[in-house]
Amino acid sequence: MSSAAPQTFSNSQADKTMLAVRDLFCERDDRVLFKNLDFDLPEGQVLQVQGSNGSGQTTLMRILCGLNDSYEGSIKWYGQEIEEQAASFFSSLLYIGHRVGVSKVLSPVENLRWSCSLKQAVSDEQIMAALKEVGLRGFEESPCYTLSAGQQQRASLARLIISPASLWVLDEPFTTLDSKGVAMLEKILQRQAQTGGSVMVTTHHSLSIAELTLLSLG
Amino acid sequence: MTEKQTTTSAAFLATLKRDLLIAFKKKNDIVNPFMFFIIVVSLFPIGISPESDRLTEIAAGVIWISVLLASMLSMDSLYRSDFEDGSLEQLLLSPHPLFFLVLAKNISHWLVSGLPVVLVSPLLAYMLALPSEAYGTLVLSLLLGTPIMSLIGSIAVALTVGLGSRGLILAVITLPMSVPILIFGTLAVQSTLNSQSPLGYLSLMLVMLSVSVSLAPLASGAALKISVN
Amino acid sequence: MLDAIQFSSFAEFVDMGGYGFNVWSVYALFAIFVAVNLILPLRKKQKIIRQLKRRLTLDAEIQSEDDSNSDQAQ
Amino acid sequence: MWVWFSKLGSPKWFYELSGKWLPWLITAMVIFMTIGLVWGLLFLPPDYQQGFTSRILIVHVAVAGTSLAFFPLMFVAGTITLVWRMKLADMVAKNAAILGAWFSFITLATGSLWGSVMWGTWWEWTDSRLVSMLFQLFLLLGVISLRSALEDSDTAAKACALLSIVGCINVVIIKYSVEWWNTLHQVSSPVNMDASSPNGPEFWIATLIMIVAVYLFLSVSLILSTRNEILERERKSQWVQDLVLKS
Repeated sequence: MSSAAPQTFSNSQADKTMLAVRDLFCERDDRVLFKNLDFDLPEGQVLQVQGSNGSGQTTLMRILCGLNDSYEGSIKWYGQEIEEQAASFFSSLLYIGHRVGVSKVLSPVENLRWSCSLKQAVSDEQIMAALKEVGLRGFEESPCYTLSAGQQQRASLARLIISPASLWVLDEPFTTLDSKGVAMLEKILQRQAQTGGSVMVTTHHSLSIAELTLLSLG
Repeated sequence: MTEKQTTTSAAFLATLKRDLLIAFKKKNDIVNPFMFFIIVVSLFPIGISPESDRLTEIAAGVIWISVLLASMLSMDSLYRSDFEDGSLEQLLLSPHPLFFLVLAKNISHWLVSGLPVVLVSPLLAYMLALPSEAYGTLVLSLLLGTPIMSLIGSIAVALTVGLGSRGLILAVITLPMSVPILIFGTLAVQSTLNSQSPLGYLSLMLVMLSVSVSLAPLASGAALKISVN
Repeated sequence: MLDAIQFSSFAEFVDMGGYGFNVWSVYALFAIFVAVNLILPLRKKQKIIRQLKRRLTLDAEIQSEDDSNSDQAQ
Repeated sequence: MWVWFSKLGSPKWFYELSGKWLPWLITAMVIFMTIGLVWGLLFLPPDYQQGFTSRILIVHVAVAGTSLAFFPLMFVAGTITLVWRMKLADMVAKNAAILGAWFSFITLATGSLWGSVMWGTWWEWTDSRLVSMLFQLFLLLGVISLRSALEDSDTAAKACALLSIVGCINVVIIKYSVEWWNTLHQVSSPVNMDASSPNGPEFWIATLIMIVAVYLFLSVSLILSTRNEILERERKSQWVQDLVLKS
């Protein structure tokens, strides 16, 4: 069954629906965050989630990743419930949240060695190349507490370059980046969409990506 | 690009290595519980009596209770920084069974906080005038008992990882749960002192250890999912 | 039936064969325990209902004021 | 079966049904409690060994026996919360923890009042039942304080459910290990440790009546506080608002 989720993907499958969300309802502390939420995420698309503060963007992202299970409704991964194919779903998923998942005492290389190897085998050359691409050359071995917030964010984003995951869920990845970093990330997102992967991203930036669609909350 | 998924054992080893690396970089987390243990033990003779006869009687209990407190205090660092910097979310979203990843974290934590305490215990036993024939049993019982405490403590820490201040609530939850280990640990030492075989107690602790190794990481994993929710 | 009563005088009943303090403390404790755990929930229920009622009437007032305001606006 | 199960999980359904049961349960509780207490205080002959202190035991044994029900109850409620996400189970579990702490405390207090006569001391570490009850109280206090520390009610529900399950397993292990520990330390144990042996059948019938009475009291109190919890948590729903406006 799990073979339904391809590990490699091509443009010929670009019309296939990756995630199908139907009738999603979430309530937090007696407040309805969203209800009757429907959307599809096909392969090869960047879906930007927008909404005012407190409209539940982070909650939505966490629900999609399976970090939050207090919702009602259905979320299907290639037409099947996520629980039925958890291993395939989680190996195709890459999530970067508000807390970027970078340990401050470790260096970027050490961080990536661990967080990448939770999903796939990775070599030090790959890590070095990725860090160079996100502009952390020369900082590979310095502990992360010596880096700025933006640099830590970049270290975390280096995972996008290494990762073969077909679905990226990124919660506010642009916040601490400078304008160069924003352009870099846009390019990375575009490349993901063009190779048939897809991205869900929350941000208030207006992104210049061709494959972009918008989803508004609240 | 090689897009091969890692095996669970590789993820297990990577987690173990990473946690050990963090522990060696943040030396405080290793040294403080250890120092705490030594200081608490050395307070007892001052508070109770310097006479070696009376110390012999309480030595096993004092060491066991101090180990318990030290291990409880050290637990706090198990998931805290991972929770704060978001690494915990990455751990939970791994395609590998959470059981093994949590177990790896528990093992590395025990290696840096439990094992040193066990190794130094004969020295403290000597200072508390415990007869030397009981050293072996003491070390063995601690060797079996401290991992159980780490595993049980891990559940409680996982449940409270989202709380701001949790030092005391952790104690309230974990200390009552460690009663059985305390009982068997001290009984094992006591029976050696009465020149009986401690094997019965030690094998019981071994049973408890294997049960906790197979169940506690499951509970810890579930607790982490609840806390991160 | 009354013959089966174990005490011939009230004083004897209070004394409980010399264990009066312990026996009566236990019964007093038990009575307090039962009473507290029945009365507290009942009082709490009244409080909840009172608060909810006030909340609802307040909401209704606000609602009607809003309605009349919008009527005037039209 | 599943319809019945999900219906049972509905707070509204439980509120209505328990409203119908309550008068009967309260009546039964009053009857049993009156019989038990009057019999215990007036008619029970003094025990040949314990004298009138056996009157303490009627209450103590009933409360102690009932308080053993709390962790199994919370185990079941916790499993239901975690597996089926039933809100009602958590409402019961929340109040069961508090009531359970009360029961454990009263067990300890009545036990030591009995012990002060029989053993000449208010606290006796060699009585394994008292010791394991003490640790049951600690574990229940742990569950209560965990719930009060967690702000998000959904997280609190699941966390307490998990802790109750772990705690229930632990209570069993504690109970047996304390008993074992005791048998090895009974060199200086006081005379007549066993509360049950020297009493006649009348004592047991009176105790049985009291146990039924205390169980009824447990259910009445638990239902009352669960109903309050339902009103509070469902205060936004239409049926609660209708109910409040009607009263």
